[in-house]
Amino acid sequence: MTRTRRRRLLLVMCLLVGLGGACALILIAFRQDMLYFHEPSAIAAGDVPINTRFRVGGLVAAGSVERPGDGLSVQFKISDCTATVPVRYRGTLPDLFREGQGVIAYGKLMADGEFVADRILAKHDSSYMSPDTAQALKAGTSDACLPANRQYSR
Amino acid sequence: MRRVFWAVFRRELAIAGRQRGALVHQLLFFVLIVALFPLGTNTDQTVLIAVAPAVLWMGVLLSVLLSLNGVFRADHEDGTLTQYLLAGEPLAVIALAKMIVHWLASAALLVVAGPVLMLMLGVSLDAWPAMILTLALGTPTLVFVGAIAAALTLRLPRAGLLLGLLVLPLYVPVLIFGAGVVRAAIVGLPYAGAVYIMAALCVLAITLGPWAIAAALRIGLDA
Amino acid sequence: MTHRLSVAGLRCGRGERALFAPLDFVADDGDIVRISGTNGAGKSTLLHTLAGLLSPISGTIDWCPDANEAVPSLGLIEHQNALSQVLSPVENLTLLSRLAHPASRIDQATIVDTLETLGLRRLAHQPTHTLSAGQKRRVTLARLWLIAPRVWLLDEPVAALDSAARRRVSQRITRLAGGGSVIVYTTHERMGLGDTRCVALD
Amino acid sequence: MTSFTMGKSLRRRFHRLGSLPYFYDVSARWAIWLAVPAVVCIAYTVIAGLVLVPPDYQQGDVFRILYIHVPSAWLSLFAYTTMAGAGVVALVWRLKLAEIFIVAAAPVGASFTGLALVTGAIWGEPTWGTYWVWDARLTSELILLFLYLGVIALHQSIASPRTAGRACALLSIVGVINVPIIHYSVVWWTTLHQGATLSLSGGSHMESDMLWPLLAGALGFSCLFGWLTLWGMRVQLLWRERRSRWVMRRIVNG
Repeated sequence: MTRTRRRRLLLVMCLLVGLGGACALILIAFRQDMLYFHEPSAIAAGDVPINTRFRVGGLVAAGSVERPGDGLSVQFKISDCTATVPVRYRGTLPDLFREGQGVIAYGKLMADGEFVADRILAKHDSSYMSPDTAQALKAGTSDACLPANRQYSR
Repeated sequence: MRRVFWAVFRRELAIAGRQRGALVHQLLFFVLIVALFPLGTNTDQTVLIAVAPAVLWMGVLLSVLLSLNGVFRADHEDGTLTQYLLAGEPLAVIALAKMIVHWLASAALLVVAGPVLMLMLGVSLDAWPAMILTLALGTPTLVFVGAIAAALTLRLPRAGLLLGLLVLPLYVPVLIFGAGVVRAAIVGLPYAGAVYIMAALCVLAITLGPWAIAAALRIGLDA
Repeated sequence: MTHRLSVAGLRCGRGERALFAPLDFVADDGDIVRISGTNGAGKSTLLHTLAGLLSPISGTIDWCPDANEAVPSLGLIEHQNALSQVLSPVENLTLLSRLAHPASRIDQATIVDTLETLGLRRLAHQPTHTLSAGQKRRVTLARLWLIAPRVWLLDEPVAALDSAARRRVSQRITRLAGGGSVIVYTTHERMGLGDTRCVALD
Repeated sequence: MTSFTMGKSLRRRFHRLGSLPYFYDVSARWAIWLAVPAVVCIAYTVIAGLVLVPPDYQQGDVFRILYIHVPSAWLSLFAYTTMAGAGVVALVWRLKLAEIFIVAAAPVGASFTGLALVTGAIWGEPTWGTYWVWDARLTSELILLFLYLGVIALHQSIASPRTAGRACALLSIVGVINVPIIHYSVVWWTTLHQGATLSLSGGSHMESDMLWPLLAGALGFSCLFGWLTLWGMRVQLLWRERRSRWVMRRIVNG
């Protein structure tokens, strides 16, 4: 009986150690940087390699959108709270693309600090309201600078 | 419990040692999948580097899947599995021994071969540690999780196809994190977080896997 | 009086279809129970169900355990020999005896001796796939000498054996029953065992 | 010892023969209590979503598809989680009804997952500019669909219903590891897919006029899931027990 009980204890201990270890590893993982993704501030700080493809996400800075030349090319700035990155793109833009809107750009960072995008996706936020409410809100507060992570998950 | 574990471990090791040809076949299969891939593209170096992590990991997934198809078959056909079920010791302990040897005999080679093939695809040496690390952490997860489904489908006709259908969705987390880490390593981004998650999955698979395999064997043999 | 094995209203089969009419019988220590029935009558299924590998469709199986063991230690010899083709008889039997008695040390010499009584000394270290069907059967029956469960379930133990080996196995089974083991077996051959009970499946 | 086994076998017999006919009879009544709220809530959601609710300030009328998309996405995860829970019950307590639940819930859950994927694609085209991206949330939802299909395929390939039920139970438990990954995928990888519309901690980012139909939709879809699954269970139950006397009696009596 004691043998059976000792064996069962051993097995339960192994299970607990395994589960505990897995939990600890997951907790450590959450402390790490889990985003395969860069923000303008990281690019401004020079943490991002040049000439490799990655994604950059942020809000289209107000008043930055220009369409020089034939109208198919567009230049704008993506910004988060602290920094902005100039972006160049040639192609059609999604309907939701507009100033102040969250976007994700796929492309490469050039040596001169300009981001050349080959794909732009508009990210719609998860707040929904009627146009009237939106109007009222806009009148009240300007689009305040939120912490970077809140901007996308809002 | 320990004695039975080692008895099964030694037996499986002896069998694997006498069937070295199977190991080579599996390695060749893996090499072929990866080597055939560039032939289907225009061998543009930037394209190859971009898809290298995915190709390597898919090769690993398929090789492991293929090897799992027969992991319990011989034991089932010759009746050894019945003797395992009747042993007074927990079946999970036997499953653990069996799966460790299976990993050593099949997947461990992939851990070595993966980085070499990665070099052949033109990926720089900087990504080596990430590749080896993720393969070492990912392949045990693949083996233990896949064995659950292999045990469930043991007695079914045309089990091979069904096995793929059941197992590949379960392999998605390993694929996402494994290939993601290698991709991040190639462009020089930090990847520690995903490695920790892979380690957590690996620990979970090794601790809970044997119990699930044991349960699956009992269910699968009742069919 | 409590019996070691009592079976009441037992119906078994794979899936939902029962293979034979409800079965009732008991067996005590030292009993030799012969299960008879035509091909497909469910003899092997019954042995598997008795071993707890299949769940019965209905009815009960009660093993009266000893005071110090939770489950009766149980040996099963199936149609399949439970031998890996690439391993030698000695390697195979080492594992099988270790599974049955984890604590005991059945060493290689004991196994080789047992194989010798069955006329297999020369083949003890050959890969099993080089043996003939009868020789393989003899290797797996060497377990009757090596391990000592309280209950033996034997499915066609002497299939493919020559008459000398058959006689030796029969003697061994009789000796085991004399020592207090319960033997439940099926056979189509004449084995000359002093059956104490006979169960017919229909 | 004999009395102990007798008690056990009696109890087992009670479970097998007693509870299944009882469930079959009682579930017909439960089905009505699920069907009525399902129809009412979904009708309200559809009408409110199409007509009553104002268009979104950014997306205009396109966003109305949310009233189908979000509840079905919720249900796709919820259904799988309940299947895994039932899997534990089926394997630990050997409860037949739990096995039957898994088998019956899998096709319903798969349908909700398919609906979430299709409506998501329809919604994605005008808003993101693409029907499909290999985004973490979308991909993992697709994988969830394959998990459901795996359970269904496994059930179909095992002949013995008892074994099939237990095998599906185990598979659902193993697959549940994907559910948190799907749920957190939007947080872990900052991707195209927006965050949760409602969250327990952060409150809602939705106007209440828009919110109520969504909540009604979620309730309606949940009831619909329960209703469909219950009927699936009744069908499974009849098929499994087709040889037993109680099924005969009910069929003869109508």
